Amino acid sequence: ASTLFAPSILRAQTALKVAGIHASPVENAWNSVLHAALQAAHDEGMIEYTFSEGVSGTDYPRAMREYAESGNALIVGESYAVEREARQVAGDYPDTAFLMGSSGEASGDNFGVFGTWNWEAAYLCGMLAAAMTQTGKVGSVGAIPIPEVNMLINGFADGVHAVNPDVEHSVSFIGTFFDPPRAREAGLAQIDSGADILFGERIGTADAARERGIKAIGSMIDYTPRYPDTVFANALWSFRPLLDAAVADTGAGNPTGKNYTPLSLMKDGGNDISYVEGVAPAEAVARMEEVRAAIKAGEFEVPRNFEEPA
Amino acid sequence: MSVLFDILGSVGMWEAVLRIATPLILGTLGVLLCERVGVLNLGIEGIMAFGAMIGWLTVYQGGDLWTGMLAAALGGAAFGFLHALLTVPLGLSQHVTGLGITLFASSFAYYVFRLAVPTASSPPTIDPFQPLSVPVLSEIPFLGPVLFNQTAPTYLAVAFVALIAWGLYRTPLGLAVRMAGENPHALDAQGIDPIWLRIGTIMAGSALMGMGGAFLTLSAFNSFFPTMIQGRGWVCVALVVFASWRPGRALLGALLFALFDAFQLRLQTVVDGVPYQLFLMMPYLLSIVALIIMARRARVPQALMQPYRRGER
Amino acid sequence: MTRVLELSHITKRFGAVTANEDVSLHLDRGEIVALLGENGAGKTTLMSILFGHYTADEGTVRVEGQELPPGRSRAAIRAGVGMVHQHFALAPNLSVLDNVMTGTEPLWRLRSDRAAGRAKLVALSERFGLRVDPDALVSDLSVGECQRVEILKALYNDARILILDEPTAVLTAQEAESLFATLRQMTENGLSLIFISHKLHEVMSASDRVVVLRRGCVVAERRTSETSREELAELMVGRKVERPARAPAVPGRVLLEAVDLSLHGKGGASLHDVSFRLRAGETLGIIGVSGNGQTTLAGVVSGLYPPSSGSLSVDGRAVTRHTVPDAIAAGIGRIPEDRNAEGSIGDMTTWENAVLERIWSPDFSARGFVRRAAARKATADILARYDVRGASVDGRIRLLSGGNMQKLILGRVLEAGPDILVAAQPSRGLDEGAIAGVHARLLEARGRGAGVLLISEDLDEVIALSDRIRAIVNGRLSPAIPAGRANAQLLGLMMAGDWSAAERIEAETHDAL
Amino acid sequence: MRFERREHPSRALTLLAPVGAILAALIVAGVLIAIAGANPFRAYALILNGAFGSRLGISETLTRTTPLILTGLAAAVAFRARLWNIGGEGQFYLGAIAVAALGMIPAIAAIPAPIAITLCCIAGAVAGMVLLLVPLGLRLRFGVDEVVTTLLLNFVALLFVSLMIEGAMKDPLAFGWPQSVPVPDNTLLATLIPRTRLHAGLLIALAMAVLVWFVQARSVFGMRARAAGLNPRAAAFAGVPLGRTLIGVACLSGGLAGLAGAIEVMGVKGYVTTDLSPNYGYSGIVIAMLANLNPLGVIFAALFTAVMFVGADSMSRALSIPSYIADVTVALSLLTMLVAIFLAQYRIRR
Ligand SMILES: Nc1ncnc2c1ncn2[C@@H]1O[C@H](COP(=O)(O)OP(=O)(O)OP(=O)(O)O)[C@@H](O)[C@H]1O
Ligand SMILES: Nc1ncnc2c1ncn2[C@@H]1O[C@H](COP(=O)(O)OP(=O)(O)OP(=O)(O)O)[C@@H](O)[C@H]1O
Ligand SMILES: [Mg+2]
Ligand SMILES: [Mg+2]
Repeated sequence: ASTLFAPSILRAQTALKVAGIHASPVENAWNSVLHAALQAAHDEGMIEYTFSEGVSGTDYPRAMREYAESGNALIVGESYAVEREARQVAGDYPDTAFLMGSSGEASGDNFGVFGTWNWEAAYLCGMLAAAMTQTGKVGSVGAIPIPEVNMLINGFADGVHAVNPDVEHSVSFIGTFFDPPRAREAGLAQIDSGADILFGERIGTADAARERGIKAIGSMIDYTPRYPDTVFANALWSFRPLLDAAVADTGAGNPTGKNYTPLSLMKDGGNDISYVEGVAPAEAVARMEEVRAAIKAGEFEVPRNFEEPA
Repeated sequence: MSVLFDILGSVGMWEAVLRIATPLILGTLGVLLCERVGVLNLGIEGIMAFGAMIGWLTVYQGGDLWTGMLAAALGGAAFGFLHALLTVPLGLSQHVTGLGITLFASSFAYYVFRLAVPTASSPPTIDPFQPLSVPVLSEIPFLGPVLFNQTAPTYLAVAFVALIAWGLYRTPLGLAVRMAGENPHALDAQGIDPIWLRIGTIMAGSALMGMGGAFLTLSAFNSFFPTMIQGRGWVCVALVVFASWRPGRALLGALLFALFDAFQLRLQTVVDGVPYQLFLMMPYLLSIVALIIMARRARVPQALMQPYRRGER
Repeated sequence: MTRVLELSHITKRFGAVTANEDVSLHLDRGEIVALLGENGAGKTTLMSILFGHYTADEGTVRVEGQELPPGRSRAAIRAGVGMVHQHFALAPNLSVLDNVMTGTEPLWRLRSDRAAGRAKLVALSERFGLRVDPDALVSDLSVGECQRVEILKALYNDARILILDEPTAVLTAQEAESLFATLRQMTENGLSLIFISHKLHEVMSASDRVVVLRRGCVVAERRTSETSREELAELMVGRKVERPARAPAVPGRVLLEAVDLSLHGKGGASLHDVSFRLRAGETLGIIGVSGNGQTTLAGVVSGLYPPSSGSLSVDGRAVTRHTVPDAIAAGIGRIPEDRNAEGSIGDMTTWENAVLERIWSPDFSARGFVRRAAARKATADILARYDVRGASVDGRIRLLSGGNMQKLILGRVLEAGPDILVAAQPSRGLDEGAIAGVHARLLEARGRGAGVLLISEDLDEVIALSDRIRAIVNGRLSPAIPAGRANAQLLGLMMAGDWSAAERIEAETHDAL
Repeated sequence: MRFERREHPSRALTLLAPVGAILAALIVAGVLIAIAGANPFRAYALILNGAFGSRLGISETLTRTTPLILTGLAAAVAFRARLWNIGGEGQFYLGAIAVAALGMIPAIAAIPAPIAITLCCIAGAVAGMVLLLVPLGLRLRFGVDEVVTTLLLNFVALLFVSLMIEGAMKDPLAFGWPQSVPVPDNTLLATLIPRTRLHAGLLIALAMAVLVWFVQARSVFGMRARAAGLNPRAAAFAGVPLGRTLIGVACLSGGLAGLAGAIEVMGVKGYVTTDLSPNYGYSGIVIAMLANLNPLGVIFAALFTAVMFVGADSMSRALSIPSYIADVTVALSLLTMLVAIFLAQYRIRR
């Protein structure tokens, strides 16, 4: 864990002590979204942020307890692998607020949860992909088929099929959340089997695409600067709205034991597509923009499908 | 069935084989050297992690790619020296020291990495080795792109196989190395100090392991992150037994293992309903089967895992 | 005469033990010096210092007038010293040529000149009559051949001074004889030799001069022509030693009977239709060149492996299960061929080694747990009764010398009061004093009515201890001859597979089977 | 320079050496901490405080000690007999998944807790045994080196667990997250200190250490196992049934590692995931060696390792330095400890 050495004078007196516990290294896209948001809030003086990364399931509850005991007001992290124990810890420390990435429900007054819902953006990306494939085949590389990952990949596939039902979509899972070289190999395998647009739910996929000179779509964070000629669209997810809400609730003494996920919706600014102008055909972009506007206006709902994609 | 042939017939897969095999080739050669001189080196997993990190960091800080490779080799050698110091003159248990080195080298690598790159929000990247097409040869259909369109370190790894085979079987030094692994007393009786020879060879082997790790960050991929070795080092330890401690067979074993891996990744995209874990298990299970087949023919270095202390019985 | 080697005032201590104290020794060109002494007298240590394997605490080594730097084998080799170690220093997985060439070329040379190496090796082996196949794997060689490789290794390094540490301990009489003939020839070629041996007849026949060490000090130096076996034995041990004499046998009932025992493919040599009888109160000696099935025969009788066919009965009862505990329970006591590799577990304590083979008996365990007090008491008794020196009940057994280890093994076997005793190479590597002790114990067991199956390569020993003698050749047993009719020549014929004379004698003596 | 074994190492040295080792490890770790910009002396205080300074610290340290004792015993038992079981990690996971599988049988939830817990322990131990018997069988039958096979089987076991918790044993209520169905409440081990994770598994582990010590030091089996390990040829000559003895050793060793996994599920987590073990299996090997393969020593070696980790991990959070320092500190202290134990047994001579 490293504190950011922002000059403390600049910091507001009321800066909330917030701890982040990351199960993966903070380079992992998902964690990096949280980490970046927390860091930004720290730099703004809104919170005082410390974190641990690469915390295994066995150590996770201890880290939670330690941070709770050392006076953090809000603890942000992910309880996916430790749902039961995390709620137990929250029960043991009722004065600390918890905001956990979780597939489960909030619990008690102080255990809030959120999901990673950028599937709407993935749907929009799929629409672009369908218009661009030459081989009629697109591929996704995922981590492990858990509901949120499934939803994301299904969202992408639905977007593809909404534009062209004949395009084939294939998926491979790498069996772990963080192994970029493996994701890259999986991507290459997809390309070898004919895919010419890759949806990289995991980092590493775009490297395969770049190597073979095809296009790729990123997820969670903006991969375009990193792969300028390869990644033409990203299904972005933002943690800031969630964090701000939780910090506000904590600061105000409101109960935080609720589900913050809705703040991930596109209409709340929680997820969105970013794309490079001029790559996808103009009419495809136009059609996509229509749907995007509809989603934002609440007129169109992208289907949510948590089943493992075939 | 035809799907299988499609996969096996694709250039991409075979190209991937050589690429996936490269770190395994380097690591296996490293283990092979250590074991040939009589010392088990379970530190490989950590040494590869450190090599991956220090190689990448060197390039990230502005060094060129080959300087990165060199740094990885030196870093590997340094941990090899530590392992050698503990297992050779002190004669500590080689399993335990090796596991200790793995824990130390990997956590040290992550620590240094995090200190050097404190606030990354996506893994910082470098420009990795690019494939180097060998003129003319790479034009050969199928074989050309598979064999002659790899990155420089891959060619280097294959060259090391030949070099080490030559060294072990054709030079006086190689004979001494083999003797140290078979009977250090005999070597000592011929006036060569097994202690120094073992230390030196372990360092050389560990340097290769470090380079194997660096291949992952400098060629196979372009950034470093913790836990990236993912058991590749352990696989090398198995491959050496599979290879009966011979460099040529080590190359074969690494290629075979990589073949399974490349194949299963591609199989996954076309075969439905079979859990991916079964595919992932395949290389390990097949390695065990191979070990059973090879076990009778394998010639274990007789002094493997036996510390040599002068004048102690 | 030119003095080629001079050791002056060598002292060497290991912790509290002084292995060598103020030892001075010299060697002239073309001379053969025998170094004699009890187990642990410091012979190997002294030679190791000369060879640079150990560093002396005090004293110097000069070769041809030049002082050798201490602790540097390489310098010793360069100066022309070659050493053949007590325990072979060979790599079994490598070829003869590899073993010989290791370390002989500059390490950093890019190419090993194997053709030249082979030529040199072949030339040497022809010149000195030491035949070996350069490409054979050492693991495929017999002990005698290994010995030759060891000597060739030294010669290959252009040794002018050759040191042989117990070179004949594992050789047969013939092999030893031809070895000494070769050595003799070498001295004529200008080599000088020091050899260590416990076998007085070798010392008497092969050396020019004898140096006797006792407790690390030189106690005597004699020209061989001016001394006798008896004097040397006494000088070595510090008192008069005599091997015990054998009283006439009083054979009783048949204790052990083997009928058509065969065993194939157990790694070692196989057995073919081996039949013999062993009676109470007699010793049956089995002689043979190693590799002919002696070890296998001992193993079968000891319960280590079941025969593939044939039967074995003990005291009239057929043995159906061939396991070690069964053998021991049936009253078979076993003295292993190799006391370090087979007879003891170096890192276990003396008491554990003493009771391990009978740990299943109610004397030493109850309900799966070891009766430590009883076991330690029994061990203490053995140590006292069999005069095992240098051992403590709870100390690691590794620290025992060969002779004392053998006494302990004898103790643990004989204390169980076995009816049958299988003694394989019981005095290998032991000094005169220790041999006399072992022989006395074996005769004592026979005297109280046990049957002794003595398996040995030492003809003197077999003649001295046995009532009847058979040879084993290629897994087959020769006819038995009474010890009274045995002589070196007859036994040599028997070991070579020529059994006509033996058959005649067997028929004459009517001592069928 | 060479090393000469002391036949009777002095007691003072034997006690002082570990202290020196810890000091050396802390000095090196201190340099690394200083490089990260923190004060090493504060760090030392925080390590102690993190491991012992609070109810939380003590309970966490002991919670972590529990599986380490068991995997340490597993390695010690096997290594004594020169059975190089590097597969503790895989055996741990199989033990864990076996408990989860047993827990899925409805009848288990209906029987009294002590019986259910006993059954679970047995299931875990048997699963661990089976995984070690495979490589042992390969060694006895084909002569395959078990260092490599046990190592490889770790991956197979982990993938098997992953297969199970994503397939047949997946918890339908876990939101698709790959984890096993939780074990029934009556199989959960009692908490020793309220509002902490410390559970009755610690007592089981301690009891096992004493039991294993007794078996090793006093039983015929223990003596035979040691003999078989130290010199198989001589052991065979003395009538030790090598195959059977090794099978017994494998059962004990694999069983202990499997038990460790079972207890971790029943005491800490309640269900199985693929990150149940932060290398408990591998750490066990180092712990066994620190304890000189002595089962009672394993308790202290495990405690030491847990203290170093929990303390250093907590320190890294308190000082905001990279949390990897915890593993660095543990690794350093293990290595220096090994050297210290060696030096206490040998003297250096010129
Ligand atoms: N490596 C060693 N460490 C400690 N002490 C040793 C060592 N080697 C020899 N000694 C001591 O030196 C003494 C002499 O041993 P050495 O091996 O030279 O006897 P030896 O005369 O060769 O005996 P043998 O005839 O049985 O071969 C022994 O009593 C022993 O105490
Ligand atoms: N490492 C050691 N430390 C202390 N003393 C030793 C050591 N090794 C051997 N000794 C001592 O050396 C003496 C001779 O040992 P050694 O093994 O040479 O006997 P040996 O009769 O030559 O055996 P063998 O018949 O097998 O050749 C013994 O008194 C023994 O106590
Ligand atoms: Mg000697
Ligand atoms: Mg001797």
